[in-house]
Amino acid sequence: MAHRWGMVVDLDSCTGCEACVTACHAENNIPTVGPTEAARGRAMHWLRVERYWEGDFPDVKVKFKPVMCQHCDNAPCEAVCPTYASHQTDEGLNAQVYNRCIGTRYCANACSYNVRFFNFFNPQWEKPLQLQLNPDVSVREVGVMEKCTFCVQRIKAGKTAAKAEDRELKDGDIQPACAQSCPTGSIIFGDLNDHESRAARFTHSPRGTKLLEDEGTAPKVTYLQRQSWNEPDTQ
Amino acid sequence: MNRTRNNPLADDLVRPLLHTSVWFYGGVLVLASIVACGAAAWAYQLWYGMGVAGVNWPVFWGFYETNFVFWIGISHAGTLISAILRLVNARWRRPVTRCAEVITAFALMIGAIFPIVHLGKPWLFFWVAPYPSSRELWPNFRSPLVWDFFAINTYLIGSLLFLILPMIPDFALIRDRTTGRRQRIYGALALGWQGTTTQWHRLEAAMQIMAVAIIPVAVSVHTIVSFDFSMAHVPMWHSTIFGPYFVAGAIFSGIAALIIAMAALRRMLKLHAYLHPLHFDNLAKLLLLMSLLWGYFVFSERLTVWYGNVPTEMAVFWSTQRGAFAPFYWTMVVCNFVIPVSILSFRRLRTIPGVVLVSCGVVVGMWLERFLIIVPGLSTKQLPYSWGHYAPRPAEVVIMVATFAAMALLYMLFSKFVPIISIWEMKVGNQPHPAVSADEDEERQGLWRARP
Amino acid sequence: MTAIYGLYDNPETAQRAVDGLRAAGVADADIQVMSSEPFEEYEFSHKDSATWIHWMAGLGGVVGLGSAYLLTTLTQQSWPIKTSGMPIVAPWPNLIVMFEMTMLGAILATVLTLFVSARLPKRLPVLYDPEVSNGYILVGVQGPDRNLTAALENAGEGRVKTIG
Amino acid sequence: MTPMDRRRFLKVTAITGTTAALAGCGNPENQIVRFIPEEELVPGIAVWKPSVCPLCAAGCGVIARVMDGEAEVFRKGKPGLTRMGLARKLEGDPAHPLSKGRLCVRGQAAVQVTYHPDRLVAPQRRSGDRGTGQFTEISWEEALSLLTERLDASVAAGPAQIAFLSRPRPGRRHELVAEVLRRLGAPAPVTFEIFDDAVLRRANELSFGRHQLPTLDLAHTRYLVSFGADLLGTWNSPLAHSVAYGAMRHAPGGVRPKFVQVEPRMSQTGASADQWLAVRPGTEGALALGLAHVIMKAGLRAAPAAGRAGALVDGWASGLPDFTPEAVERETGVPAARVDRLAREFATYGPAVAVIGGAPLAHTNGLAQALAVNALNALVGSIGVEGGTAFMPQSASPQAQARTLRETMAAAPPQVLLLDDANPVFAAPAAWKVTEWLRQVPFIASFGSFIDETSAHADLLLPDHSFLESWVDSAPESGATSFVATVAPPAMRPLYDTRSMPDVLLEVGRRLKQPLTPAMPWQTFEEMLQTAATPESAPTPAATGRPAATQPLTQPPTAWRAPVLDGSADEYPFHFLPFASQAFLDGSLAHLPWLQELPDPLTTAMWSSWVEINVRTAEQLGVADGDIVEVTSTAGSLRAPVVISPGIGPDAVAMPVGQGHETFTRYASGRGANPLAILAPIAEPSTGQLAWSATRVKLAKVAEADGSLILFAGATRERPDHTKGRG
Repeated sequence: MAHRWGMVVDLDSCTGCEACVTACHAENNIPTVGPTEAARGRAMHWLRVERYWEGDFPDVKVKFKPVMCQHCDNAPCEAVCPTYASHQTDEGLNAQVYNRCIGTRYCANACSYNVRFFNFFNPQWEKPLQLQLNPDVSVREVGVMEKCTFCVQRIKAGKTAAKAEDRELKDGDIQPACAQSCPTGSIIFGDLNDHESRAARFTHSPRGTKLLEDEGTAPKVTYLQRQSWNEPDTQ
Repeated sequence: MNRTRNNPLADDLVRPLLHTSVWFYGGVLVLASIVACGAAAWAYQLWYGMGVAGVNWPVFWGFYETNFVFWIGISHAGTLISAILRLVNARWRRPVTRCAEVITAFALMIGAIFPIVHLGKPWLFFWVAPYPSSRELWPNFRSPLVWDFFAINTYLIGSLLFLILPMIPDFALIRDRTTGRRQRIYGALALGWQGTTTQWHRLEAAMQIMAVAIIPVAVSVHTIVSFDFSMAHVPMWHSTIFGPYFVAGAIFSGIAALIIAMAALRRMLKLHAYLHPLHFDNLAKLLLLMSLLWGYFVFSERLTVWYGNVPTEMAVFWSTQRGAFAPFYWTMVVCNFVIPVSILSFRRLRTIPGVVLVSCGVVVGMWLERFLIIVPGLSTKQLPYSWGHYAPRPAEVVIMVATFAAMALLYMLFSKFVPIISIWEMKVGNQPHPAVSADEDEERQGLWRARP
Repeated sequence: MTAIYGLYDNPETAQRAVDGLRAAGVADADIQVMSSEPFEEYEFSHKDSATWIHWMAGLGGVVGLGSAYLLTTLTQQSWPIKTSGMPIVAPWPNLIVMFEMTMLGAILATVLTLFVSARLPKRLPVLYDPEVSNGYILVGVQGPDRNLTAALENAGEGRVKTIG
Repeated sequence: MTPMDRRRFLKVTAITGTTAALAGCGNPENQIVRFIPEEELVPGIAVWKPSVCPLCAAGCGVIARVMDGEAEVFRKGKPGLTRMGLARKLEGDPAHPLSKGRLCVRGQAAVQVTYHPDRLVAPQRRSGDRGTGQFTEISWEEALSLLTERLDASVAAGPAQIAFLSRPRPGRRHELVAEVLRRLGAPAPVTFEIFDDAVLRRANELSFGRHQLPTLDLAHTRYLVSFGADLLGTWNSPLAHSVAYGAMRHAPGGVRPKFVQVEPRMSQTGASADQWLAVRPGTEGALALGLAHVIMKAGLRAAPAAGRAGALVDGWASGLPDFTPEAVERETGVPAARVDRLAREFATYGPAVAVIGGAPLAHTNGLAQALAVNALNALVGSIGVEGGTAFMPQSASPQAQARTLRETMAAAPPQVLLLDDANPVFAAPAAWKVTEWLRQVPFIASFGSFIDETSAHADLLLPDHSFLESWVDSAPESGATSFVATVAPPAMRPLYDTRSMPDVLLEVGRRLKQPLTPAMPWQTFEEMLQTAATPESAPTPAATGRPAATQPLTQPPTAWRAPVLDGSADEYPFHFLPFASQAFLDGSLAHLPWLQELPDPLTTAMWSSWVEINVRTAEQLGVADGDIVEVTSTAGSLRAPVVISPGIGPDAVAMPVGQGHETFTRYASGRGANPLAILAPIAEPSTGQLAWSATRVKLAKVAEADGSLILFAGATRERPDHTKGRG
């Protein structure tokens, strides 16, 4: 059966440390735009940890929510693209074909999650920072959209490795950069069609919710809601 | 009676083509240089990238899309109005139709530039056109942008033909009344028109069909432009009312633009004898109607959102109603509704200066409306964390100003080479007579009212 | 003599001239009337008014519709790409393209028919007089087999000219 | 991703050895030297090489993804091109007991240290005035002879004249430095780190006989109370804590552990807590004692259970009568009912553990605070047990053989100062007058890879390799319950004309007129590590995690007192709380662009510094987000934009440490303001550590928002008020 990649984010253990954010930058050659552009709202974070305050001092809480491309089954960004640059692959990835993108930015508007980012200028790496670039990931040029790919390059590599060793892909063989670095193991990636995979099992957890579920986008990222501590009966 | 007395008419309308004032050259020079600045600004953007514009995350669309919708809206003045008037055979339409249709043609051309200007990779704009790429991939017909491509091109072709066909007899007329190079040029343009009964019949028949065909096309164009927004899950974009709402707004702004253009022509080309207060009065009544219609649409849109009280939509609602966008919003309401209704409802105030004033307000108001539809929705989308702001940057402003200049320039040049009022249509049927002669001064002219 | 014609500045006179020519036994098809405006109120302007331009417009519309249908469905099937969970051949969006191309077809067909049936463009024929642009109505016959001067002059005030 | 076992370690050593020999010999082709490429790599195939993250004291093991690439290098004084193995990305080492295959946000960015555009590529000597940062390139030969000559001179003048200043980084590298100094007859190396928890080490020494930071067994804890320790963000061993915290949250079945954070300003760690308790700054200890009071009063535990740790607390035996919940409420601001409830839960749902760190210790009463928490832990018996707190076995305790910067500055200025990455000019309060002190030092040499505020005063720059280019080791002080010593060979060849600091020291030692006696046992740092990485190098004392509470009680019982703050409450109404920023820690990482553009977890600020103030404070001052305020203490003032936050009380203002560098590469220089600069020079008496949390300030609005505050997020609430209703 074809793979269907999905992700689970456990908000109960996420500490908002943002290791995933930097890991994503490092893995995917995401440009650093610098203070001036960042001030204009052009900072690129394929993966961001949303922070929401609840209540007021002193009874205040903070919610962290890592938000990346939700790889929706019914991704609003896809149909609106005139050139098919944004489309759904057979493995359920919401793909962005950089060299087919003409930069209408329509997909970014249609996306309810605002997880698509635009190259307003050609990305710059002041020498020799370009040496840190990941050769497995193409560097995007000015005028194209980019976004979280579930580290498709790692998925490819994982499948190739499995084939080379002539074995089935195991759950956990493939890990996006964010999931790999997450110190608390709050990001779980896997094949939703493999019902034994951790991702698939957590997807059906009673704590599982989807982001903006009623938008009808059918995301492939599941969020496990934060729990609260209740005094256990000591009997 | 002796029809050849109509020659003065022909003389008046052909004169602008033959004699050029120094003002004309001055105007062209000024406007052309502004347009050049716009071109420079675009070149600058092409060189450095879309980043020189103010768009950002999450407000990915800004001035360019606003101007796109605005100009396409303006284009609904001409063809649509003249087609309707042609079908209902309103006699007073005759001096108005051509200068209206010209607006359509040029506004469409200008509007169609913006989707290209706003692209991240403008040099690849033709990828939207229906042709197979090197890998046999065709454009995505599910994308409203591709719909735009079809709608705008159909409308452009249609209204260009609608404009050009009735010009042939006038070219013939100029051909016969000029000599030398002019004669040769207009002779070529006249396509050998003789004015045989057959030709007249075919022309009339064709114009009838065109009129019937162009109306639904015009409606579809702005409906589809509205789909660019209502197809996306953006709060207060995703609305079923957008189609008619946009079309109404388009006609509204179109009429305003037409009135302004007519007033300018009347003054510069001394066409007082042909563009009478009556025409302004009638158009003003239409404008009033559209203003009321617009108000109705805005009210029903706002009411449903307010009553529905969906948080994501309320965020946009309040940001326009009393938030950061409130100043623009209320300016829009005043320009598009308060002023038009309070001035145009009264005969005494429906003077040419009055009507022109209102029209200018409406143009401003309608531009703001486009802006307020596009930007606030984007800046407050579903996830509050990703909320943002938008402020235009120089490149956008310069290009926008340049398009206004381009409109004026094209209009000037057109009226320089083509009779801006269809001569043969003027001959057909008697137009209402001016109560006062053309050489009487402007404000008396303005106060003058048409016979009922 | 290649052509003879009269210039009248009054439609009634022109009408009489036409009738005169008819009386002189000139076939309707050979009588040519030219004016700088259509005179719908006068009989002479109604000769040769039968036209199939409306049918052509309709036909053009049908052609546009058909080609739009093929364009959309065939291209979508030729390389099926999933977007937004829509069917590969997405009927609703395709309808929009079909509508636009229908109208385009109709418009183009109309204009085409106009040019063909009105025989435009062409070089200015022998039988013409710039005076037409000054409001005169030209009633004439090309290559008449006999002298029709009388028929044209009896119509009333006007100038009768001959070419060649 | 192969773990770092000894066999592999030796294999890798061999390889690096041979390639090192091949390095350098090149042939010129049109002005660019093309060096011989590294032969071991297959183009496009990644090799994973072990290393150790140097960015904080935690010493986590990492693996570097090395792939070949074309690099512009600078070797033997000339620029050139070569294909070589380049570390592309860092991941946590799955085999390492601290990182367990995970890596923190800063570790992820560490790779940029190697590829930083402003990294020093060769030795330089000062050409301009001190502090101006004007240097000219010189050869290593010249540099080494210069240093040797200086050292010879000062050795002759009197060995006490040499000082080596670095950041506390337990491990072999530090030991080597100490050895060299010892042989020079110079005093022990000086370490300086503003957020160093010397107070806690001291307290642990007193309570448990271990001069060391504790290790928390979060994975098995069922009830965690943290007194101001940002343990998931920046404190002690954040990565190890986070990994364990993940295990705690994913604890299979059973009851859900509870995590209570006690602090005056919501930290990133506080955000993850089940219960967040706001306390007045510096009163955390009182709360701890309040808990102990309730526990003992309710008879849930008996006073003696706390043993020696309890005995150290004044009034413990009598059940801490002064710390009734009501008294604690007056002191701390925490409602008495909550104190009572918390105490009962803490004593009931074990294994429970309390931890204190960071700001609560940076007070005049720091030691008392730490002792209070130690006693509380001892009371509920969470010392050295599963799910409690333990002490990681150590081979040696380097902190013992190190001097503090204050001691050194108090003494006569040294003749020669060797700087290794420490940046006191930035990280110490202006009132310490570090710059003036540096001016009195005749000769300063810096081994750092960058010119920062301190090395700008150096006369000689001897740039070290980056950690990826050199032999690295770490001997973590805490983070695991077993002994951990990590050693790793270079992950890639050096890009530039740099040299490993330990090797330079050894080399200079050999060149000295009066050679080191006894001669150093190793010729290179690599040799030292090879000998170190034998199983015989067993930790001493042979340590179970259990405390060695055998030493006699030397210290009289300590009474907890309210902290003494600098500045009068009426003139300086706000308590000033500097905190280590998630991205930059103490500011030593402000030069990494990835971290500059990282949105702060709580404010989402990028590329900026800010002052966190309460909503009410904002109303009083009439300021909105981004408006500029002036923060004034008795020691100085600074200007920064405000961020209005619900996570801080109206009586305090907080500010992240890290920005406000004058000279620290293109990315950090001239950006934001440095809160450390305006701290009052108050010390914690028992250790002399700076009480960096004991300053009061006043605020005044000075300007409207000027765009210097760059926030990534638009809104702070999930449902902003105006989306809520129709009204």
